[in-house]
Amino acid sequence: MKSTVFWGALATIFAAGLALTGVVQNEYYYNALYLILQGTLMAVAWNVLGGFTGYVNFGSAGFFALGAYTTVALNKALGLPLPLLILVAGVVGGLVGVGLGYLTLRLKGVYFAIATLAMSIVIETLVVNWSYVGGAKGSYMLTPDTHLWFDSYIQMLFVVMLLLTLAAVAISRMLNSSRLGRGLSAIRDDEVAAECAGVPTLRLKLVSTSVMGAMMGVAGAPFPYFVTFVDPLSAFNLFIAVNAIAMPMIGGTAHWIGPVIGALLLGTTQEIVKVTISSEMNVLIVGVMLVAFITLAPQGIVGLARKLRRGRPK
Amino acid sequence: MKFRILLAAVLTAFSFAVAAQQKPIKVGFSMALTGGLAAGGKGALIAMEIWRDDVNKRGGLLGRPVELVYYDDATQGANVPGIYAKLLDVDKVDLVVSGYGTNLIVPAMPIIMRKKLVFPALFGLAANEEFKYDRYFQIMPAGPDPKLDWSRGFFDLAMAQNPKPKAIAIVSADDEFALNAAAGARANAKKLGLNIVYDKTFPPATTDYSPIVRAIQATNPEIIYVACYPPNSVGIVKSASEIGLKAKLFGGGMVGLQFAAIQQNLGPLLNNIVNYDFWVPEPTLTFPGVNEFLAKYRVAAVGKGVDPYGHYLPPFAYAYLQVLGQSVEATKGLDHGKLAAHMQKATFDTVVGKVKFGKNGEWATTRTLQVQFRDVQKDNLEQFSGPGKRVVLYPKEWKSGNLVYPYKQ
Amino acid sequence: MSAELLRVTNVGKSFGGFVALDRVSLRVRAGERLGLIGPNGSGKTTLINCISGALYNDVGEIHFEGRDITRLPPYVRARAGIARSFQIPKPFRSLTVLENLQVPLEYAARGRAGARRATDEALEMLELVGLRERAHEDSAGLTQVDMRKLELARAMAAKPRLLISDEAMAGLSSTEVDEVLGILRRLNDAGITVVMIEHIMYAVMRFSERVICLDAGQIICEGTPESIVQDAGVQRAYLGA
Amino acid sequence: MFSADLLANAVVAGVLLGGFYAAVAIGLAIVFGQLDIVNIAHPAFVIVGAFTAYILNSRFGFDPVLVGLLAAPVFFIAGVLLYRIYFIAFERTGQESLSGLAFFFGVMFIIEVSLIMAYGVDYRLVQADYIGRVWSIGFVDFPLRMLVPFSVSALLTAGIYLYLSRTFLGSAIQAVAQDRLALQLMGADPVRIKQWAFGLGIATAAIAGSLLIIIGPVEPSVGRQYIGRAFAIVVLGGMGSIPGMFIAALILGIVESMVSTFAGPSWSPAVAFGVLALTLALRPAGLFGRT
Repeated sequence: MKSTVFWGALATIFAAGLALTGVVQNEYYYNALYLILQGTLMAVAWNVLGGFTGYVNFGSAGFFALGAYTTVALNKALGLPLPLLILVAGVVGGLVGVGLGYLTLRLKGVYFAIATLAMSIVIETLVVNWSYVGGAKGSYMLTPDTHLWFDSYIQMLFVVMLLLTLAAVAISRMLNSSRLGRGLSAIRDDEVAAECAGVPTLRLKLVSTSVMGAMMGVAGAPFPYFVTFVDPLSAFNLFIAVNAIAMPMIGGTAHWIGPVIGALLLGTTQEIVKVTISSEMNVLIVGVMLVAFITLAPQGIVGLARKLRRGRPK
Repeated sequence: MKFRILLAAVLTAFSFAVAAQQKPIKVGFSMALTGGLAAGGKGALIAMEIWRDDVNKRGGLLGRPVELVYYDDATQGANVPGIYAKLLDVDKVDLVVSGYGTNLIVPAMPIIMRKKLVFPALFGLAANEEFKYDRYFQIMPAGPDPKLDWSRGFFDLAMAQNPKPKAIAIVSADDEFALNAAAGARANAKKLGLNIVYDKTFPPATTDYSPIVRAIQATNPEIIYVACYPPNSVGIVKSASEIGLKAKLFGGGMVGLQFAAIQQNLGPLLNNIVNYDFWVPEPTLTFPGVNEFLAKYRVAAVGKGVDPYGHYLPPFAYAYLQVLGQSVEATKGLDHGKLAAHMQKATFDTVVGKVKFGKNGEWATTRTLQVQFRDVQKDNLEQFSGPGKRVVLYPKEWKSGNLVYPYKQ
Repeated sequence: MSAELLRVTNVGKSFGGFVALDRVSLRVRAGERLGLIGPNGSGKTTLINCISGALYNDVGEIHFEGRDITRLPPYVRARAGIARSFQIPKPFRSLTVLENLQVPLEYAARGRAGARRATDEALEMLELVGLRERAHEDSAGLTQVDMRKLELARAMAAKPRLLISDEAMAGLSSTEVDEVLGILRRLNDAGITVVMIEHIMYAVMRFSERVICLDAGQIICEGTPESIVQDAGVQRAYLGA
Repeated sequence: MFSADLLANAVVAGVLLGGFYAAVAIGLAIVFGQLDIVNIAHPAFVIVGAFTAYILNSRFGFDPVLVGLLAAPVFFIAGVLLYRIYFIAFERTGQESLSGLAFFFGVMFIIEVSLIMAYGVDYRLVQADYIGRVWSIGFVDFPLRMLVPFSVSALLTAGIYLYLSRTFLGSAIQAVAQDRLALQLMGADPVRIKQWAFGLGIATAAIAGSLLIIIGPVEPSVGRQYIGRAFAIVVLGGMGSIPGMFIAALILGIVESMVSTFAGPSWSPAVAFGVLALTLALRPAGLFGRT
């Protein structure tokens, strides 16, 4: 995709989002869209490390919760405004991401994946035992009265989330289709060979883990305002981690557009299923779609499309 | 065509038929039909459907049939705001009630408050403490000061003994409900000057409870207050029996001991445990309508994977709709301001007895029961359907027996 | 011509109890063509892993152009001018053939690459190894032979001063071997020092100015190709005695 | 509050708990440790085992352990079939690492939701005579509810260990992981060996599940709690070493029990996973692994 087309598309989507808030009042749609966007942002974030760099993170929910709890803690301590909270949550997520990046020095493949799982559990235990942010009891976040020129707070949150997601997509595209992106791909394919080709693998991996961590922290930051009540159960929800993996896998992990497609497809399906059939089906759909896609189309929708375009099945 | 008009004219004479033809009154809510609280949520839904059928059989509300509109929140708070937004903006429901449990009530509050709706709520512990919303009405009979009232009876019973016990252990699971219950117990204990010798929490996903029970025992408490959810309760009761836990009063805030399947499995291990409850089939609590309701519930519950007797939550799920329905009839309309004003001052006759709300939307007086398990036999489900197995000790007006003290296994 | 490019001093490496390299010392002159031979498990690959930085040696030092590189990470060595190919080809499987060359051009050779576009240079190198028409194919789909060529081309794309070729010719036909030898020879003519590890004796003998033979982690002899063939130790190491 | 009595009982409780953990982890020690297949759905199979025990126990009064043994062959077949799918879709095409992981993730969810749809989310329990009984030696108690799972697990571990080290197929399984050449020399087909081993790993889940439901109530998603622990144990035990796995399981059990008794139970998960993270950071090959 050409750069001008890409930026034009982003601007159009954002403008459309803004226009929507002027036309549609119905809060339900903003709630649903918010969750879909949150999923997209998480999927894009996961893919920076998992897709581009080849390190599987099972602990996405931990990073998401870091963002959410940064909001809770700082709101309580200093009463910071939302943009600042998002910024700090990004920094916190990024810093923990750097820590995770150093783990890759010693841990590859499955070991790394398990370490992220362990890390998420350790963070959760810390939060559970940290009474300042409510511990296991959870914490309330009263919705602020101000919501700029929007009709309701959820409209504003939706626009904020849209902006964040578009920014993440832009960053992800930048990482993917550049010299940096080729370096990350080289790491994913063969770390030793990458080093020998002059790729500073540790530095690139640190970039990758910190960008992922920051994006996930950012994704979690507005969450307390969205649900108004955060407890470890909701913030460290396994479903968040699963979606973050499933969406890119379904969409295709190699290309930046993959997680976006996967997230829109899976996220929309989930929101529809939620209000039509039951939520058991919701989980089942994730499971079945995930299994079906990776067995039948291991390169995801993007890979499938590419194959079709080339017209030679392999 | 003529025939149809004629028929319609004839039928208008019957309110039932009118109800059937008029636009229904929609009651919307989210409910935990999957996820951690689904067992309770499904039982609540059965009760709510019984209420709908009962009301519609009598001709509906204001002559209009009642329809329930609900979505599964999957026991995930993040789903709740969207569900209520959909109920209100897309489904255009007339009335809303809450889902089951604090975590699923609270996320609905902002939107409900913004639209100034009456909000009868189902089993949230002190869920209105932060919001202080004046149209929130909690059907769970915790009492005006929910956290303290939750364990007040337990402590009153202890302090009525001679000699008065001195040392107490408080242990709770790391989750929202249990920690609040434990915080209330802690406050009560401090107020009474008890010596808290053990005060710790444990992860809800604990496999083996014997190290915890043993550590408690090592501090030699006379009273042990436990707050936790069903799997923890089962583990703790089993470990306590295996280790031979010695205490004078044991129990308090264990969720799960109210459910028939768990009662059947634990059997005699339950004997003499004192635990909270909200309704038990004791003669002092046979309110008008409750037995009829439970009979219907028992039939409806078969094969649904819910509690077969439904003593704990379902009567209250029925009652919070009764409160709403009675208010609609009393105010003859769906004006939320009038409904709220009525709920704030009226006393309601429900299957769980007379209900009167206090200022913060909680029951004006607590009816958190403390019951003691007695003569429980091994592997017998039927025994819990009737009286005598869970004797009400507190509050005094509902008392059906005396405390066996000290606790013996 | 006699300036020293690489100096390996007393380098040792062991895995658990197994001593893979036992205090090996050697020097490579700038512009030299050095052959490295030895039976399987003699420590050849371990040695070049230590030189390229894929492994760190337990003892000893490695100097490149007079600079101590013993503890430097591989990518720094690559940027300093050490490039290698792998015995088992390790292409970047998700990238195209062309992109495989872009990686070293953009990283290892960065700053030394001149103003030309990386893709043009990469295409040129592919031309050289005969992979030009496959430039836009997925590297994962290449044949074994083409993968070996790609492996070599990728090492070249790092614009090295020292190129270490680890069995680049295994499995190639004799005309292909000659082709590869020609490429290496041309690189050498352009001033690049080449260390070649090879089992195909014909190739080693034809290409090398000097040959070093390793066995059981030690250098057992060193000399011109002709003298090496005569060496009793080499014969014992190869034929087993 | 520190006393010899408390200490002894904490250690015993930890050993018993760890023994049970070993039953959950042993299948993974084979499948993940030996075959390098990241079967994250293993705990979900354990839950299926627990539900099988529940159904046959509540309907016919069968002893849960007996059910576990009876169900093991069925699980074995299920494991073989699952491996066929896995092999065809991933191993054959060299996609196993990332896609394989996601595949088992999906399988886990499908199992979990299917169980929920069939049985709801209610906690299920079993009845057996030994549940609730205690053997005491001096001041140390051995609740049979924990001792039975420990013993069955110890026997299972010993059995698997002997099987792997003493039989032809067993050594072939170990060769699959370590020495492909030896495998070829033995004339064994690696795919069939792996299929057999995977089936064996899943079969142990039937037994582990029956032990789980003896210890406490089970609902379809409790399996998730054991994912981290089971993998931690296999990694700590040195990937595929059966004795190492057992010792690692005991260590984890003892650490959790000691923290619960003397520090505060709410810290036990952090300590347990801290041990894992530390081990991974300092000694990735595990406590007993080959370096």
